[in-house]
Amino acid sequence: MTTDLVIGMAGSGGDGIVSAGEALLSAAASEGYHAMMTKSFGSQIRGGESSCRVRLSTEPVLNPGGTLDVAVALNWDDFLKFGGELPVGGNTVVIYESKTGVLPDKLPLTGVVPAEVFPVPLQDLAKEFAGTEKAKNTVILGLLAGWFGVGSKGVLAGLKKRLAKKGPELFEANERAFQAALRYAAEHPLARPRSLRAPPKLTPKLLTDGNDMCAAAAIFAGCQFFSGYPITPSTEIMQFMSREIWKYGGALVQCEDEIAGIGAAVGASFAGKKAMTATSGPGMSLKAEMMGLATIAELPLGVVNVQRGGPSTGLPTKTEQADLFQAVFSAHGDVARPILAPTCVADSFGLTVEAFNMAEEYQTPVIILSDQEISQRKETCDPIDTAALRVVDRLAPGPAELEDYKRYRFTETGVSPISHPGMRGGNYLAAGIEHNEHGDPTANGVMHARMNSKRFDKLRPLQTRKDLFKTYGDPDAPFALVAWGSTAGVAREALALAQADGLKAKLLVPYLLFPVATAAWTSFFAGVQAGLIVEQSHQGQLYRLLRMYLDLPRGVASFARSGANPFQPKEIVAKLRRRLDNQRTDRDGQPHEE
Amino acid sequence: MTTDLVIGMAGSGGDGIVSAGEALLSAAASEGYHAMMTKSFGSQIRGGESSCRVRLSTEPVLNPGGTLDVAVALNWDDFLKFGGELPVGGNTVVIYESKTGVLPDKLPLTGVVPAEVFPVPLQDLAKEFAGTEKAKNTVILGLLAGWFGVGSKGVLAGLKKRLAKKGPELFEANERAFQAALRYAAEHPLARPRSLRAPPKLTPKLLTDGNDMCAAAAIFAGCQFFSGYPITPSTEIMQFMSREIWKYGGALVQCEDEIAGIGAAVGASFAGKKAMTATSGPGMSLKAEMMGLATIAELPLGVVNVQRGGPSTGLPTKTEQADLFQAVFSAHGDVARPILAPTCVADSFGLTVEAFNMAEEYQTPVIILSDQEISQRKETCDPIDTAALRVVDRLAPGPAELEDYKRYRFTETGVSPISHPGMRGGNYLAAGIEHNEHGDPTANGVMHARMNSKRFDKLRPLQTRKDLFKTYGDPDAPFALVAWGSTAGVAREALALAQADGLKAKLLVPYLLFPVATAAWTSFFAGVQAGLIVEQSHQGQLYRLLRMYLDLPRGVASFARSGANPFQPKEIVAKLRRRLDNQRTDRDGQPHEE
Amino acid sequence: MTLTAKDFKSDLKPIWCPGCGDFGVVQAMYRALAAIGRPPHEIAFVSGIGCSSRIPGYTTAYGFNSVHGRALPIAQGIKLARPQLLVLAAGGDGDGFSIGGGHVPHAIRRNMDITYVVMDNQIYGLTKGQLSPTSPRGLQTVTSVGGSLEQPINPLLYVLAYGAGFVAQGTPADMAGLTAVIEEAIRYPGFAFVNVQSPCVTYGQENQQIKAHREQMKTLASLGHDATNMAAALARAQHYGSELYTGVFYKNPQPPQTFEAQARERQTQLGPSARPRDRILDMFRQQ
Amino acid sequence: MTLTAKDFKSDLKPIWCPGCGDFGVVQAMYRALAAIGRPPHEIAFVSGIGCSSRIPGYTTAYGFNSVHGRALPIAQGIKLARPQLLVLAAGGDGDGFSIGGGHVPHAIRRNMDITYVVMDNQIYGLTKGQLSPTSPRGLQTVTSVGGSLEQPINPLLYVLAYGAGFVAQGTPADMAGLTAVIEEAIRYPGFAFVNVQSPCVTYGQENQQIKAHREQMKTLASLGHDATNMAAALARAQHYGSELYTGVFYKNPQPPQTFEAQARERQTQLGPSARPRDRILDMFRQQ
Ligand SMILES: Cc1ncc(C[n+]2csc(CCOP(=O)(O)OP(=O)(O)O)c2C)c(N)n1
Ligand SMILES: Cc1ncc(C[n+]2csc(CCOP(=O)(O)OP(=O)(O)O)c2C)c(N)n1
Ligand code: SF4
Ligand code: SF4
Ligand SMILES: [Mg+2]
Ligand SMILES: [Mg+2]
Repeated sequence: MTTDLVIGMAGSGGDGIVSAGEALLSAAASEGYHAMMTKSFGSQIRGGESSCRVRLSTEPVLNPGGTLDVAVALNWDDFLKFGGELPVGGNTVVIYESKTGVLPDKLPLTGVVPAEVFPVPLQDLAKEFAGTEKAKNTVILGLLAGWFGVGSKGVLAGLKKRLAKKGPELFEANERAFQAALRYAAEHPLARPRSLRAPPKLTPKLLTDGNDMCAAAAIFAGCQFFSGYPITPSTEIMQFMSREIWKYGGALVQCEDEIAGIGAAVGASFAGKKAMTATSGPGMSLKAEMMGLATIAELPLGVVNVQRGGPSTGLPTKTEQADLFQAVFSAHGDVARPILAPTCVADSFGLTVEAFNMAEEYQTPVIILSDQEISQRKETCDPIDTAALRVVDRLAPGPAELEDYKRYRFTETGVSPISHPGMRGGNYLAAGIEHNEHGDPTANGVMHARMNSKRFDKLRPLQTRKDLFKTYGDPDAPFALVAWGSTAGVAREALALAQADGLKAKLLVPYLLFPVATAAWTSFFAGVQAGLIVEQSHQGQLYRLLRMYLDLPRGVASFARSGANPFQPKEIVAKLRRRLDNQRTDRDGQPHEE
Repeated sequence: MTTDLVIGMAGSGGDGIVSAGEALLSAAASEGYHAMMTKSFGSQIRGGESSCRVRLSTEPVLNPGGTLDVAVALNWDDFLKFGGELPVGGNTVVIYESKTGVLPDKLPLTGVVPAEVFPVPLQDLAKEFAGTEKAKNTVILGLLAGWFGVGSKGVLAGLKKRLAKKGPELFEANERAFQAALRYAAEHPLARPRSLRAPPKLTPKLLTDGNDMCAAAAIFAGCQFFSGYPITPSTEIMQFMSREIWKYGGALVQCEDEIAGIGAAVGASFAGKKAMTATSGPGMSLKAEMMGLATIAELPLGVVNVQRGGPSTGLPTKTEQADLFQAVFSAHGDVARPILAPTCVADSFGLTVEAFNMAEEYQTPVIILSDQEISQRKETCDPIDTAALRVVDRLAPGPAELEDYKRYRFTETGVSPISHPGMRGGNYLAAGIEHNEHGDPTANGVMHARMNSKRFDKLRPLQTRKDLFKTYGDPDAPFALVAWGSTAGVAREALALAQADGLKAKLLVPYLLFPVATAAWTSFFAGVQAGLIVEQSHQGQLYRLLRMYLDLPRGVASFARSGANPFQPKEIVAKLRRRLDNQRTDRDGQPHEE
Repeated sequence: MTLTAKDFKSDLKPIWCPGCGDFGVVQAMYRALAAIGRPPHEIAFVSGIGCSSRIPGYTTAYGFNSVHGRALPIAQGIKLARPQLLVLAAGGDGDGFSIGGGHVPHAIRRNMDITYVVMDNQIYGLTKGQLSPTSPRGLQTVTSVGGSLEQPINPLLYVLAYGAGFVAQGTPADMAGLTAVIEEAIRYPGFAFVNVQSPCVTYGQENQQIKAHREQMKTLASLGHDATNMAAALARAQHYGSELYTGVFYKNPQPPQTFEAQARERQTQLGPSARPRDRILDMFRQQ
Repeated sequence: MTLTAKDFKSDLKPIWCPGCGDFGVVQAMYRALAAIGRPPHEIAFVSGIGCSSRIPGYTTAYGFNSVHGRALPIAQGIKLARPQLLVLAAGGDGDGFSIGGGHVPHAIRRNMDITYVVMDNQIYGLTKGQLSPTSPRGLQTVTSVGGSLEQPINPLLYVLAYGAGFVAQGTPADMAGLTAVIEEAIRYPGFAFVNVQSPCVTYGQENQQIKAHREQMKTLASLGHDATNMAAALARAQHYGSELYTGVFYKNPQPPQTFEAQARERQTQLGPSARPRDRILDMFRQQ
């Protein structure tokens, strides 16, 4: 019996590998497991190689996992194209299509001897019992149910529901294929059985991906306007909105480009509505000028950047965390805007609500800096208590204020009550030009300095926010990890590993990346002797950003590498260990950065 | 007698104040003085208030100066609109139009008693001797010549040349007005004479502004392509190119927007030509995506950003240094490009040539980060020895290499020989998508990491460049100033003041802002106890940038404020002093940043 | 309370050069708005950047003097977010047809009820006299020292090709006519475009000044032009640059439904199927 | 050495879906280029981003698969920098007329000798099936779940209004015709536009597939269309979306001078007045 199972499958586009994964995932969710699924495709638009990884566990799943427990290859050519994304190890059970003619002891896996190998006549079983090759993926699901005890109930229930419209025959054919596979598994038992333990209790789970979660949160937070331009891997947010936003009295417009995408949202915000745009790196680059406009005009705005591999078009379908610098610094002039980064599907909800709240409270664009992995992976989540979440609306001017309305009145907080067209007496001129308190254009240096201060000072309260940080492990531990975004899930597993390994370590996961909340960081780093800031970018962007505002302990270094090369918990621990050794031998030197 | 004279003049648009300034400037240049002129206008497009400051000296002029030695007001309303830009002090000689009816002891200058005050019937003198009010500005020039000994020869010689085409009458009328003013000055002598000393020797000077200097340098460096979109204060670069580039076999296209502006230049560079675009903050924001494309495609490119007040449209006619973050960090993904900042008109030449050389050598866009003040102020410069400057061309593949050409071949330097369309055998695919050595698209994480490393590593040699830094003062001094761009000229004067004041201080002026050349910085900061990084931005952007890559001495702080509020040498010294005091009383605390 | 032109004039002093055509445009705007009678706070007036784009600040409406070329995206966002507002957009020839040119066809095909006024002076005024997309071929400016090498664009023909429901032209040389077309444009229930030949006295060409306009002007009405005839409109529009026609080139006699009206329908239709906001997550629930 | 279609085919394996119309387009391109006879290294082929924009990589020319919507600015830079090159640009309907739509009129009015091929499939292929600017009104896609609310654009009418000297349409359903218009476009000495109805088999509409094209197609030649008649071209172009006309809509019988030819003239004329590069600073010398 095991508590955690990582299954990787690959085939060619028509093989239905991904829908098998989805069926397994939702079966597992309905059976009460925690589960996560990621997909990966070749560059072919259709019909190329495709793969998925499904991780199932009785404990919360923090990341897609490393080496596979179970590898399913519909053909070896396709499987091998995924290389490091589907790593087979000495502990892996390999299941593959026997039609490939590959002998079990001649698998094309260099330097690896899997634990067990099963060539299975997948296609033949499908044809024989379901009457169609297409049922291959149902056969696979049956095998997985038989060998690993996952989805034995859920898969068929799910299939029944999904195929309901197409008449009973199709379902029955699939059911036969499934049963046949179960029998096949029973007849060819694993040498070392490893069924997944039953989940401790059956809590009904939510199942979705980061993009849908983010879009749903926006609606919850009161967003009534979406405008944007499609781009992988953020398009699903617009697609969700296209289905849902109308229901909430809102509207959506697919714009001609990303500039218009944010422009229309800026207009809607000026008109007094909560508005949102979503994009990925290239789109963010195009939105830079408008971000600056929203900043100087002090207009609330939710802006999602689902990071993918860069620079330029880069690696559009792979994840990376290299847009942080852009998030913080893009647009000319002195501009600042809050940057929030979710770390998984579940926390995308609360964090998106937080982003809309911040936008409204501080009258500023806020960037939700997601990444491809979070946004497109599907995950089970425990139910979220929406009643515990507050929803903030922008400060409106009172009747007295509207008698002689100053849109940009200097206030103690730096936040001035904001009107919108339609509000009598609130008339003002919004502009990209520097302005005085009334909003009238000015080129006066003194006024400019005061307005700059106003725009920065109003964000000050964020610097003392501690709630947007999570610490794991012993708060007094001398060894530290920091990780953000999708890397946080790997780091949490690394922390557990390190602790199991006897290391006194802790982990900080920041959700608020900018402004740098010095209070939270300083208290975390107090007493830290050595540590790593782990992130998927070439430059180690968070590490550099922190240095701007904090004096990091000398032993804290960057552990960063380009995207599309996911970290493994083990290597993080190994790196941390090496760091400690360096610290000891190299007391007086400069900190080593890697 | 004096060695330095700061003259400020203001009037309304039609008064010819600015052309008076220009005449004085070129007269002074021809007489061998060092001189500098800045202009400032009201928001009115035409016919509003206008002003200029002219600083003349026997020594090199480093900045436009502070409190005026001579103030000329054609009318007080307009003069006062310039406030802090034309400060009158106890040492100022005030000359104004007596027609204004203002009494000499009732000047509308609060809290200031100028040294001497001369109401002069400027208009009447002009009418009487030249027959037209328009000669008012010639009268002013005559007065300045009479009282301060500047331009007595040069002004008339210049006028003669300029008016040559319009027949002798016009010149003669102006000559009469000038002479009358000279007599007027002789009849109303200064109580405390302060003629400008004659220049030590008459070296023929160059006279121009930063934009023209930059454009001329581009041509010198071999630039044959310019594309861009007009924007203040960079448009003069395009305007220069529109006159000149054709002569050098080059071409110019005024594009429909800044994206096309850089796009066409990227195309020209791909085609093997040295290409350039120039813009200001808003334009840079729009170019972000293309900057990333040029980076990943490894195409040389000269990009000028003449900074103006931001964010957004901001203060288009005022200077600021707040686009540094944008220069370094804009565009998504891990990108890096060299950033060079000139500090005056003269060094704009060599630095622009350097920028083109770097672009060619490292196959990268290079940003020339100028600012409104440098770009639009006119300055005398000593002749530049162009023979001492090298011009670099990109590395071309040899015939052997073209047999099996790999555009992005991994080399030791990270620089791969580059072909261009028209070159047989060099055919390749340039792209924004990540690529392998051949240029073929890839989504492979390992290849991505290697290519990222290549793109960053090739810039490494820049980190050890020391020639792009200038140190002033005692290299071992414990107190330090750092200033870049147009602020450097003020800092140089501040250093002199500090030294005269007995402070052991030095100044570093960096021309290469990014990559942070750690060697140069570290050696400058060695032994520094306290210091200031002086810059015109709200955030203190260079200070923050340095912190990313360097451990600054604890006593080094940021002295930064928003643009359109120029620093004065005195206040820099005062701030440095306060810093030292803080250091002394507050030994164990965190460094104070202001 | 009836509104007069004065009610739409703000206290901000125009930065325009004395004699600039834009003074006439803003005057015509005041008058047209007075005739329409919506109070200023129900009007949102968006522009980009340029001399002309200063215009919203000179009115008492809610103004948005945004960034160069982006008036239309912002205006559409406003209109779609709050359809009951009267939404105006304005700017220069460069703002609208150079940097902003990519937004025009899409604004038109979306057909929101927005009136877009371009103040066409065939030059870049604010940046001091560079080539504009409507500058005639061969024009010498500071960025085209030897003369421009490009064919100018034809804003009237473009917007007709884009399918605009209302296309007109005016000049401040004929204030009554200008006021009338602006008013008619605002009243047109859909996207309306007005090209105003608004002279730049400082950088503009001699033959593009008010005086010249008075001589060149031909009202389309006087030519018997049928504004419901698209082919005739296309034919007349081809003369942009050589003839100064004023009045309405085209007005769709059967204005199609606006985007915002369709949006409203969709909202009404789908609204009842909305889950309560605080139960939106139920859609992700398994079993 | 005469060149054949094969000489223009690269080793890169297309990522296109089996049956995608773009296979036909690249084939036609190979053949047209072979007929033209310029060697691959004298050709620069620029595109934006999209399924269709992958096309330069599948040829042996110098390719530039740039960023979304920016093929034309880059192509113009190349052409002006090195006029002797044969410059091609290509991309999708979204690339060309949505995000890149602002560049089209200006590329056309500059009139460089560039051939621009739009592979129009009325959908966003690469991003998996969102609305494109040429998608018909009411089309249901993942971003227009209830059906699109916008009028589609008309690429043919637009480029005619922009003043393009050569405007044609083709479909891979007629390979000979497609090859012929591409070849003729390349031979046209000025900016040439070819709209290719290139079906997306994966996300496209049923009635926009090769089979349907075969039935819908009408060659303009068979209709007696006079390609030198602009009014006729405008009239025919109006039917975009309802009729599938193929062949040349318009070809200017008197092609105006190209931008690069004028540039060459200017260089020749001004060259002699150049100061030597190393003495350029003399222009700033006082006395
Ligand atoms: C992104 C950006 N690019 C360029 C500019 C500079 N700029 C301001 S207005 C303008 C053009 C003005 O011409 P037009 O739109 O015709 O308006 P006009 O001043 O003639 O009324 C330009 C290029 C800018 N502010 N922002
Ligand atoms: C700046 C930017 N925005 C968006 C995208 C995402 N994107 C890539 S291709 C494309 C549209 C594809 O449609 P089309 O141009 O019609 O080409 P097709 O794939 O249909 O051939 C989009 C939106 C991008 N890569 N860059
Ligand atoms: S520059 Fe021209 S457009 Fe601008 S305000 Fe002056 S006259 Fe009007
Ligand atoms: S998605 Fe459509 S356009 Fe893209 S390759 Fe497939 S068939 Fe062609
Ligand atoms: Mg204009
Ligand atoms: Mg398409």
